[in-house]
Amino acid sequence: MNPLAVRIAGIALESPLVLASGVLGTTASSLRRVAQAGAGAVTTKSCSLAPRPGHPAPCILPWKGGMLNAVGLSNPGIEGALEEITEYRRTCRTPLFVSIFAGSPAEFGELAQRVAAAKPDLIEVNVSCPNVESEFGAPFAADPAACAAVTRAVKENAGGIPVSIKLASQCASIAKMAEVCQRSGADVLTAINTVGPGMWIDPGAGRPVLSNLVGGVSGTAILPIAVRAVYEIRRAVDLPIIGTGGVSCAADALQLIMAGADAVGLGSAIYGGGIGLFDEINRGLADFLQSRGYQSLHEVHGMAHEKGKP
Amino acid sequence: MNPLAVRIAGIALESPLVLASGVLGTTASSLRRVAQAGAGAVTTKSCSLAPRPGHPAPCILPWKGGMLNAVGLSNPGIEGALEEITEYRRTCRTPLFVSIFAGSPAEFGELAQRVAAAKPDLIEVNVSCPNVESEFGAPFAADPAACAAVTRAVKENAGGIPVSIKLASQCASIAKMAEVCQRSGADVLTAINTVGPGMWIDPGAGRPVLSNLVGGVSGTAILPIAVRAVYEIRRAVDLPIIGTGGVSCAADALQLIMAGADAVGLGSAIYGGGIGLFDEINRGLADFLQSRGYQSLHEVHGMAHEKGKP
Amino acid sequence: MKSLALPSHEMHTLPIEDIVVHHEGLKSYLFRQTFDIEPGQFVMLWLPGGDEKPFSVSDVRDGRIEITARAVGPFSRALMACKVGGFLGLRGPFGRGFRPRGRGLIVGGGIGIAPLRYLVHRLAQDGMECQIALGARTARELMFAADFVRRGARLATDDGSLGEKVMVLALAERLCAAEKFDVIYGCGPEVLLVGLHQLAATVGCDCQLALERHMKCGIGICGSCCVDGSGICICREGPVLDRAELDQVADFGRPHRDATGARKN
Amino acid sequence: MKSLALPSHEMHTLPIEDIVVHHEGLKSYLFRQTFDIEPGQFVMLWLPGGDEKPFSVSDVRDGRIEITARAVGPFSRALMACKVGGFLGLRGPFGRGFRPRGRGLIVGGGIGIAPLRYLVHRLAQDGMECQIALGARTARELMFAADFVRRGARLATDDGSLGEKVMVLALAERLCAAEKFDVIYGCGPEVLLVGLHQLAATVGCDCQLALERHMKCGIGICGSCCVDGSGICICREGPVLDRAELDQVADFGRPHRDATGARKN
Ligand SMILES: Cc1cc2nc3c(=O)[nH]c(=O)nc-3n(C[C@H](O)[C@H](O)[C@H](O)COP(=O)(O)OP(=O)(O)OC[C@H]3O[C@@H](n4cnc5c(N)ncnc54)[C@H](O)[C@@H]3O)c2cc1C
Ligand SMILES: Cc1cc2nc3c(=O)[nH]c(=O)nc-3n(C[C@H](O)[C@H](O)[C@H](O)COP(=O)(O)OP(=O)(O)OC[C@H]3O[C@@H](n4cnc5c(N)ncnc54)[C@H](O)[C@@H]3O)c2cc1C
Ligand SMILES: Cc1cc2nc3c(=O)[nH]c(=O)nc-3n(C[C@H](O)[C@H](O)[C@H](O)COP(=O)(O)O)c2cc1C
Ligand SMILES: Cc1cc2nc3c(=O)[nH]c(=O)nc-3n(C[C@H](O)[C@H](O)[C@H](O)COP(=O)(O)O)c2cc1C
Ligand code: FES
Ligand code: FES
Repeated sequence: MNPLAVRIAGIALESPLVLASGVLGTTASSLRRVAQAGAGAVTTKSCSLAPRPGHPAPCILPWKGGMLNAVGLSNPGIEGALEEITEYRRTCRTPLFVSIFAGSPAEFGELAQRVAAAKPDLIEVNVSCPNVESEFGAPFAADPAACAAVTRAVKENAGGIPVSIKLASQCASIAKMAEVCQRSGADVLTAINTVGPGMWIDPGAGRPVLSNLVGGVSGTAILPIAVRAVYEIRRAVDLPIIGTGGVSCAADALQLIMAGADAVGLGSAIYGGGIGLFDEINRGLADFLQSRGYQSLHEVHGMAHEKGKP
Repeated sequence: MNPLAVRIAGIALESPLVLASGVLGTTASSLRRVAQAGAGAVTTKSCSLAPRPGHPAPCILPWKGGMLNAVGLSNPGIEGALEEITEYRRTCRTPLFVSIFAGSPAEFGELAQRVAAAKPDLIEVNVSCPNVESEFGAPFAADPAACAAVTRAVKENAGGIPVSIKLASQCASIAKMAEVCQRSGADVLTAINTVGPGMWIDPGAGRPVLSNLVGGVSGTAILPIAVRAVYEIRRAVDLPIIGTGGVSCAADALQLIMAGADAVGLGSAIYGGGIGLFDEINRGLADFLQSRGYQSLHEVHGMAHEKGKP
Repeated sequence: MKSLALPSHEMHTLPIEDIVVHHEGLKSYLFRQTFDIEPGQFVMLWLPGGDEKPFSVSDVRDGRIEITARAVGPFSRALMACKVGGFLGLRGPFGRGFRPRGRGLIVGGGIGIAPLRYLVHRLAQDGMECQIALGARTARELMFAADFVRRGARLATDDGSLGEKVMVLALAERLCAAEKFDVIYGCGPEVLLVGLHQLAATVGCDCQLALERHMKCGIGICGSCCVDGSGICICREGPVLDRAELDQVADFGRPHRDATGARKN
Repeated sequence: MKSLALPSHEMHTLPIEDIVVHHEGLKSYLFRQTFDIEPGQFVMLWLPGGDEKPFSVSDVRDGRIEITARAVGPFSRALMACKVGGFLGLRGPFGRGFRPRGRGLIVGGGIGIAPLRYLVHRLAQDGMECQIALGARTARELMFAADFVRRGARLATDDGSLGEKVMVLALAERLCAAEKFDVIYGCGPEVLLVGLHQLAATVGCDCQLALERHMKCGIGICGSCCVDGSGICICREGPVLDRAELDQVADFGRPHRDATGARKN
């Protein structure tokens, strides 16, 4: 038996490691390559109804604590995305999660319906985008009512395909948001998206480096925030969690799993470790289980919640 | 002329570097030692009316991206703090900032009055502590009305001593908070406090390491968030800013200064660099100014806001 | 417990130390060398306050890095307006460059000549023999011609204003007919590279060709430079691919992707 | 542009490999050695799910680290309840240990004997000569006595149950009267250390004494271990201070601070 096999919302993964949305996730070819490198599932770059070129470079900046990005949700639009999904499906069996984003619940519903037709294994809903119907353009992820509306709209149109809502740490209480999503029909939760935003100024130029001035913080810098978020969500709801944020080694992945994550997203660390990281972390997880005499990941899942001596 | 000399709210500092509150700041002897190591000013650990032992260790945890702490605002109480302030004053001329925290505006006012009697150069108000009068015990730093009330209470009792409000990044808009503080009488703003909170789980033990389970994130991990916060505050108000968060080298300090900070706080990085870091960064700043032909820090202050080519 | 590697891609903001004007729309920029970079690798060049784009290095010598750029759009036109002393941001090195071995044939077209210049200098330094064939539309687009000719290069222009009036691919075919090479190194328009890839297959040698794809991050994260087929990142595993790697590029010589990630038609 | 150093103080969560029971309230714990640590340096010992406290190392040999603890309060009592195979967290090494030089006199009292045991082993290994004087309340509190006696140690107990019935300081004074030492190494109750500091001044030699102060972080951040006077951190610049450093400790032998940071009276 594969000790790393996990199952979320009925989807069987050979490894808990999931390629996070937005990283190497636009084309069928690169998704397939990551799948072959050892990912248990791959998530597409978030797609919208219309194509978006995004922000000009510099839009991704590695720095000593992690990464900053303001890619601006560039994507080929749903038409282009569907082509890639179909092509991926034709050539690769590793579960495929399709990420979507939109400016209103209605648009989210429309996108979900179109994506569902291509039969991905899961639809991941990126709610960290501005809600165009909100007075302040605040992201859905910070507004429980808006987040609930999006969750319902996607669920209604997903044709039975499991739906994950991707939560952000920038909200009053991520546990409350998780409860709202569960009540609104979410099957899975992904946490977290990027943190911040942050700014990087190049002292030599005296200017912010990102063309968008600010960008989301990811990578090592956010690991403890992701671990805390997953821990809080696990205490609040019993949905499966794709814990994401700052993972760059097996020990990091174990932190999220012990906090309560069923699967673990991997994004920014691919910069430092390449896609060989999937295999490296898989081996590290297997070694840990073996050295402690565990038969499978399930035995350590959520264990940080147990009271008393280890 | 000393190219690193700065002046905030009428206080002359020989260096823009300020020892951040909570780090080596409980006793007169350690504050003096840091001052002698090259800090332009030193801030005391936040003190409350009553003594507090704080949380047991592990309460401070360095990790690969920075630091986590849940010291629990341990302090000897105002009586003990005043003794140290008096002793520091007797033996050291480097400007002294005294940090205070309390559970209600009235208590803040009482503390301010007692602290003011010892004539520190500045009173820094730590509003990242739970507001006991709020329904949810939410921190003052996230609630504009509560923050305004604290600012006014401290100002009224500070006897003309300049007051800085220390803002947190965990609020809907740090620029709005800055405006509220300015309108309520703040003389200076300090930004930012720790971010998160975060959790660190030790995979070997399967347990969160901090005795308090979660703690504030500081150090390198939060640098881009601090830079962005200072940039936003500088755009919103024209108060002097003590930019704090993640600084561990001269280039980091320059980021905050170019974003609009008048002085720069230094805390967690003392772990990696020791108190020799003050001198090291001072020299790095002077070298940068010289290499670019600037006479003083003022010439680069806020320069990231200028439009067009550098 | 390995931690995230520190980025080797920090911004190096440096004054332009010198500019060589080939013509108003084709210039070389010299910077103090603050990091090592191999022929075929590239930097991300940042106009502070503006965009950042990939550029190869056309030479590294005497402690200076040289970049040669042609005006084709908004970014490169803004670059042409930069003056000596102005500050630009360089991040690098990015990607995998040429891996010299054996006897080489160097073939370049247009602005693709730039990285080959550094390669030629490096081969000469290492005492490795090579033949050179370069082509451009006109004489004024064929920068560094004197330097190359001194090293025995054959030249071709579309209008015959310098060297022969043939396609540079024809020069390359002629050289391959006359002698045996271990590797064909190439850079230039993709149609030329496709021809060189076929030529290498025909004569039975390897090739190392520098591809271009739309680049945003340069570090294998955004995916905008991934080729169809093998899915590899040109910014990280390229830009220089060998014959076997090129065999796996499904969109080699075919329309590839723009900033949205959609296939251009 | 230097970046924050990676912490050398990662948690090492290790099973207890063996326990030596001196008596029910005094035990030595053995762990696989996963980092280097010098005599006089300390670890932060974590009971997962509970507190973390500073402990010296009483030996490093055969790839194992040994810690010797005495039950005095809630934490150390919980430690006494741990069994072989149980996991504890060790972080370290912290602080600055002994810096052996010349001919040494080693003086310890009570649980302060623990780190001196490692020092004695290390000196023997390095072929450095020393005299040893140890004291405790009773024979059963004087752990490792046989080992020390084999190395020529003089022993003293308050009740005379082992060695002489004198204060260990008296033994030290007697040894200093008989021969000349370069350094007095000491660990134990602060009143003993004050006596050794005076003794060193009187006989004109240096001393290296391991101080204790309330510790929370162990890394020079929280300030709870800072001494009055020079203000140095015992966790970072200590715990072992030399004579000149001790001259600057205003609260040496006087009440020092508790967890709130207030001076205990
Ligand atoms: C690895 C690599 C090395 C290069 N080396 C050089 C060089 O040494 N000298 C030189 O002059 N040019 C070089 N280029 C091309 C250079 O990056 C583009 O010419 C430049 O970005 C054009 O920008 P623009 O705004 O002036 O033109 P635009 O009008 O924006 O674009 C013109 C054309 O340039 C290309 N281009 C634009 N943006 C990008 C991008 N982000 N990534 C890749 N291609 C882009 C596209 O083919 C586009 O059609 C290189 C490109 C790559 C990928
Ligand atoms: C550098 C150093 C090395 C030490 N090495 C050893 C050793 O090898 N063996 C050993 O048995 N003990 C050692 N100690 C002392 C040990 O840390 C304490 O005995 C232990 O923390 C007591 O905790 P408790 O909860 O059992 O007792 P408590 O009832 O909490 O405290 C009893 C006494 O222990 C001391 N203490 C408690 N907490 C701390 C703290 N966080 N930091 C410093 N002192 C504290 C105080 O003097 C206190 O009065 C060392 C202390 C220091 C500072
Ligand atoms: C370059 C980049 C692009 C991203 N794009 C998206 C996106 O399109 N949709 C999304 O939901 N998250 C996006 N993210 C967030 C990641 O999916 C992930 O939640 C976050 O980066 C934290 O994980 P990491 O630290 O492993 O990168 C992006 C992250 C990066 C670094
Ligand atoms: C151990 C520790 C204790 C702190 N205690 C306080 C405090 O008492 N009051 C306060 O306002 N900030 C406190 N802070 C926050 C710092 O003053 C500072 O705002 C934050 O750490 C970011 O700066 P840095 O990254 O340079 O540490 C503390 C930080 C640390 C690491
Ligand atoms: S340019 Fe981003 S992956 Fe290559
Ligand atoms: S124990 Fe925190 S500074 Fe020494």
